[in-house]
Amino acid sequence: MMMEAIAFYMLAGFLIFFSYKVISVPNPLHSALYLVLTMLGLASAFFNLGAQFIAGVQVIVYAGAVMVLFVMVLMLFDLKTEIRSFSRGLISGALKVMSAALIAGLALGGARSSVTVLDAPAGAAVPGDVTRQLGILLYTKYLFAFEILGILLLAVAVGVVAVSRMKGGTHARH
Amino acid sequence: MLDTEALMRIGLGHYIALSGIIFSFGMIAVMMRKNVIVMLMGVELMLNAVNLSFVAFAKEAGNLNGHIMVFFVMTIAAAEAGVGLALAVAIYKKFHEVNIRFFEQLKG
Amino acid sequence: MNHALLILTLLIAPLIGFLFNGLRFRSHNAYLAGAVATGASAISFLCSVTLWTKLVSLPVENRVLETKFFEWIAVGTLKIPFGFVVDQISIIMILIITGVGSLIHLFSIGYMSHDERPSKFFAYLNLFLFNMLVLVLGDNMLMTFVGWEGVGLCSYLLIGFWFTDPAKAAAGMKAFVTNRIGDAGFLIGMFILFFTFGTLDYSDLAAVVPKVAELGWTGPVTMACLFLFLGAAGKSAQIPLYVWLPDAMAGPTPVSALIHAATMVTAGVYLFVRLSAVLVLAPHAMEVIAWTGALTALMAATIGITQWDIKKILAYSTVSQLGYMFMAVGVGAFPAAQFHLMTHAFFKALMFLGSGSVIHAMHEEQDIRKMGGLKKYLPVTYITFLMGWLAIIGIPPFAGFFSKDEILWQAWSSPHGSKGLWAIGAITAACTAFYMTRLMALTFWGKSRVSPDVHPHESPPTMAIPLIVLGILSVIGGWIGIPHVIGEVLPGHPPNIFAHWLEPVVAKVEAGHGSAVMEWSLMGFSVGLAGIFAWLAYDFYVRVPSRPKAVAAALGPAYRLVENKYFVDEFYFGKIINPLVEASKAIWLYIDVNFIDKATYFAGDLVSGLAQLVKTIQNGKTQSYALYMALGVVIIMTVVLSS
Amino acid sequence: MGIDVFEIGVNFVKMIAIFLMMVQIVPLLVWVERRGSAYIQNRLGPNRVGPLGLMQLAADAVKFLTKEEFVPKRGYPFLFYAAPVVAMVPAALAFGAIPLSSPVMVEAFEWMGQHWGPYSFKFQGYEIGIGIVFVLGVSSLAAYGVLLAGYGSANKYALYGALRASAQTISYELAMGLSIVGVILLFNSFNFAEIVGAQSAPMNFMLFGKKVELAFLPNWGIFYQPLGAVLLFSAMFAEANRLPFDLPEAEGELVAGYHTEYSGFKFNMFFIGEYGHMLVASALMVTFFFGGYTLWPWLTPETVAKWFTGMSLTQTSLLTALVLHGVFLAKVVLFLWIFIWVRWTLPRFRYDQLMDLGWRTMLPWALFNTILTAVVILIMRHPWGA
Repeated sequence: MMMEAIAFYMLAGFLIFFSYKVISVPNPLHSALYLVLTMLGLASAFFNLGAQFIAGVQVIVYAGAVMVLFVMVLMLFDLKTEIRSFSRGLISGALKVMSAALIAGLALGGARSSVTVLDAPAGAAVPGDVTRQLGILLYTKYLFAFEILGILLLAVAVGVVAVSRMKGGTHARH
Repeated sequence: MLDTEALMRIGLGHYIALSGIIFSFGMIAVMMRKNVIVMLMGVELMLNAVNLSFVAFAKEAGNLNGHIMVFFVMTIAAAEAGVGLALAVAIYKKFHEVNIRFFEQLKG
Repeated sequence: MNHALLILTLLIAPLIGFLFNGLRFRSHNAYLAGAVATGASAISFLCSVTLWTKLVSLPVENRVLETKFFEWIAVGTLKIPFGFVVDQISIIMILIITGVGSLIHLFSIGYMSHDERPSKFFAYLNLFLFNMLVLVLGDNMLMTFVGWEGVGLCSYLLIGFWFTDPAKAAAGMKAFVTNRIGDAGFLIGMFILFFTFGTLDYSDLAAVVPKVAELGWTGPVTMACLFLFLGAAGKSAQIPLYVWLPDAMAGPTPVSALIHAATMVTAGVYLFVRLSAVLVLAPHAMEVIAWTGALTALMAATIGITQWDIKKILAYSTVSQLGYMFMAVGVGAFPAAQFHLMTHAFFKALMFLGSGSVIHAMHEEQDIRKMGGLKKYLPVTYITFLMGWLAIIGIPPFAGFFSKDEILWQAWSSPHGSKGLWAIGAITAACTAFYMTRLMALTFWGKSRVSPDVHPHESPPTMAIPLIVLGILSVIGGWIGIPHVIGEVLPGHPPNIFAHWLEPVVAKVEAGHGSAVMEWSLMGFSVGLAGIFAWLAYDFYVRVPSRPKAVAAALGPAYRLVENKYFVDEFYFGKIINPLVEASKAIWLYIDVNFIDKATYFAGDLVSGLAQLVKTIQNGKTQSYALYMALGVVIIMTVVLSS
Repeated sequence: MGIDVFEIGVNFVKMIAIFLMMVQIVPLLVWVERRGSAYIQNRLGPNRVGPLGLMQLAADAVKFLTKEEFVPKRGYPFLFYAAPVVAMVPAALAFGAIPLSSPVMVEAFEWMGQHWGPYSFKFQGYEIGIGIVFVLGVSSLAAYGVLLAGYGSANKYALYGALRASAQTISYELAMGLSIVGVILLFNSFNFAEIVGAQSAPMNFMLFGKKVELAFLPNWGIFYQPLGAVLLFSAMFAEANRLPFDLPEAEGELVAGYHTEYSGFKFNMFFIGEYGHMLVASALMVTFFFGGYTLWPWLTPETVAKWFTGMSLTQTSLLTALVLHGVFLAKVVLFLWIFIWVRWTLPRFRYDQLMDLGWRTMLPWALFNTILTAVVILIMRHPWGA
């Protein structure tokens, strides 16, 4: 119990620190690297919650592929530290921070007020081999959604190629 | 008066709270940063926060529907990142900067 | 082996062949690609034969093998299993598809051996085979539609296979776009059926639909059948959507044989045979189908008389024969339609392959005016083509005679038929005899008009073997469907095996009226008519080669009308597409610009006047919008959480 | 990590030992590489320092440690320092998850007045249920080491090298992941130990729902997945940035690629990372396709345990584990030698050829392999006869 709580609070502390850093550091590349750390922290949170496969996919997809793309693009851009990282406007800025804080507060309050949920211990475990069951569920009940997702990815791939080959691009043939 | 007992028993609520905090950070990035790529990172952060709550709910409910949702969200997030970066590259090629204000005029 | 495994192997073999050849699409090795593709389709054929033996061993009233691999779509009440069914109808189709398909694959090895992208070609052929099998084996309309779209795609890819030639690429495009119109009809028909009956499963439909009775024009069943017929007209090249098929001859000749003669274009006929239980409840739709089929048959046959391109003639002949099949469907003679589908697959595939052999021998020359007297150069092709010719013009005992005659008799005698339909059918038969004989005469008989620098040569064995096999089938293929009246007088009284085979699964139409004497005399009449016209064509083109020109001149405008294909393409462009464009422009100018735009400008001014008040919110900054979203979320969450 | 102090302690020591083992193999590999390349190129190689030149390793180590530490002035010092570590850690993490031998059983015993055990220690750094996903995940992080090095050095050659390297890594990761899917389907598991266990048996498979056994061949993955093995091995070359895929370094164009600015021990850590990747690649090849630490029918946990009958369970299982570990190392060394052999034999690809190979040749074939395997397994495992 105690160990679990300590582990959780350490993880939560790291996650909050890193995600704060993502939005606060001026150099976008540093943001991206902090985001990688956040992703890895989330993967370990998934692992704690018994979702090993999702944790692995999180590392492979987010940390290993998506964020590498971000970092690569940022390197290509050669952006020096920005003079102004944040958008203008004192009032709107305050409003933005306030609304974000309100959402976080409401989430916290919602979690806190539903006492039964908060008090429930670590939750009912999913019986058996999670990965295997995940596969079975994905290819039976959610088969059609899965196929549609495949078509979405295909469309996105074509769209991205089209956008990045527009005239003047690094791959333009002329 | 802190309820130490409730704080020490890690349950769904703790994860939801954590997810809410990360989500709000992502929101701030989207609303306040000027660099489009950092805004995209904010979007990723929000999606990840939601994923965390999905997994926590799945654990609570004792079934795997939440995991499936996370799986789908991840796929779509990867696609979204691809599209977003392609647009950012296109903008960069034109203006040599990726400030969000270049996205505000919807013409070539 | 278990039937589910057989069905799976049947489907998977061409798919694996497609993947294999598709992955090495840059390879130039026609023999490896062809061997793999032919092997894949041969495996499918073996599976079909095994399935057929299994089916035969089952009791007559329960001849059905079905398998559901998994639940594909489950949304609300729409449940679509990924299921396949082999019964009396689909077994015939898969035997034709894989059998004739294997022969055509074999033929293609020789035909495509000098091509630049043989691997791609065979990949497409195998993909087509897979989709066609899905089409005919699917146990619900959506599965059929999956295959339907798949074969459409393959047809497009193969027509435009030599896409570097803009005309050929355009032909592919035309086929694709024309088929889209038909597919919209198919979809609407499917929607109507699902909306009305809540199911797309063939067996459920057959069970549910007969509970309704409707006689009007606008009932759901009639409307569904008419829309489905639009789909079938697109795929099976009927009026008004037949225009793509003659242009589709731009593809390699084996493609024309497989897709545009033997298999894909018959999908529409198959669909209605499969849905016979639904169709018989919509007599109006049947009437439309019968007359459309008959008119298509006549029109295409007359156009065929005036064409000079060997493949175009065969294409119009295909359209015409498909018209026959739809006429049979329309008069409720479903077994006859299916029977003609089968014999047509044999002899038309044979003739296309034969023409491919001729074209191959003549170094890509397709104009029959530059041929003639080829029988001494191409003996095998000539003999087999002769079989096909005899079969298509309906000379007993060749295959075409039995099936065509069955259709004509049904058109005369069925309660849905009429004398008019029969008359059109008989005239079409005469035209068919004329133009096919003309083709034979100009290509193989008479004096040689081959230019001196072309040296025709007989094709290699990979091309000759399919010709021989199909030639034999064109002779004997009809003997399984010998009509009752002929069977009675023949020794051993051979029964009409084909009709008996299909009897349990197709809808029954009340027996026709008409005596055996009548049937004999009609049969004699049509054979005689065919004979006379065949002799006439022989007389025209071999004995007195100057006569055709004189006749054409004498006929004048009528001849030109037919020669220019009744100006249908011109009509479509001049009277439908261009007016549509013009009308759109007019609408754009008068309605859109002058009326709607002005109205919207006014409304816009009004709104923008009002918007001055709230303009500051809509400032075009993405991040402000994000802020509004966030505020909205805050409000909603507050409301939800505080309640 | 364990239930009591003893177990935790042993597991901890084990983890460190396996990490050290990985690190110690690297100098040996360097020596083999230099001697091997010399052998291939018909020269002698380092042979002066110590017997067979073996002391060269120690000399190298001293050299690395005493070289000048150089940090580019305009670079990012933190990233510059972090990069070598980030390059090395994924290889070490991945290596720790691969089972190196059969587990060691420890019987219950009494020590310092307390009862301990019984225990079962896995012969690997740590066991993770979905080991394959873990290994794929951490090895996908290797790209960051290169990227950080390139960015942190503030050097255009380094940056180009880093961009090329990361593009290459992402491209080949797809083919690598897909080529493993066949094995996962075949052995029906994400777990290394289960995969190795399935391979220490005579060849057996389902043929249309009936079990067939061929007693003259081991049940190795290579017999079912030759295409997958070739694809995985090729992709591993690219992942480890080895020739013929060493475009990120390409000394003719980019001086030394992403580690242009590195010297001394930091450079050495990149070296360890690269050789660590080779080691992981070889270990994965052995585990997936060549029976892991077993060699049916002679050397399996059961047969080797029979050699030591009469000893206690602890001793038997420890000795068995050591013997089988030898088998594993022997196989791994074979693959390491192939890595070296290829490097000194094949010319390198041009960059566009490399991308073409990854996306347009290996990826489609890996997809084909996956689909084919899935279909065949579906057909073969289905109980058709029933």
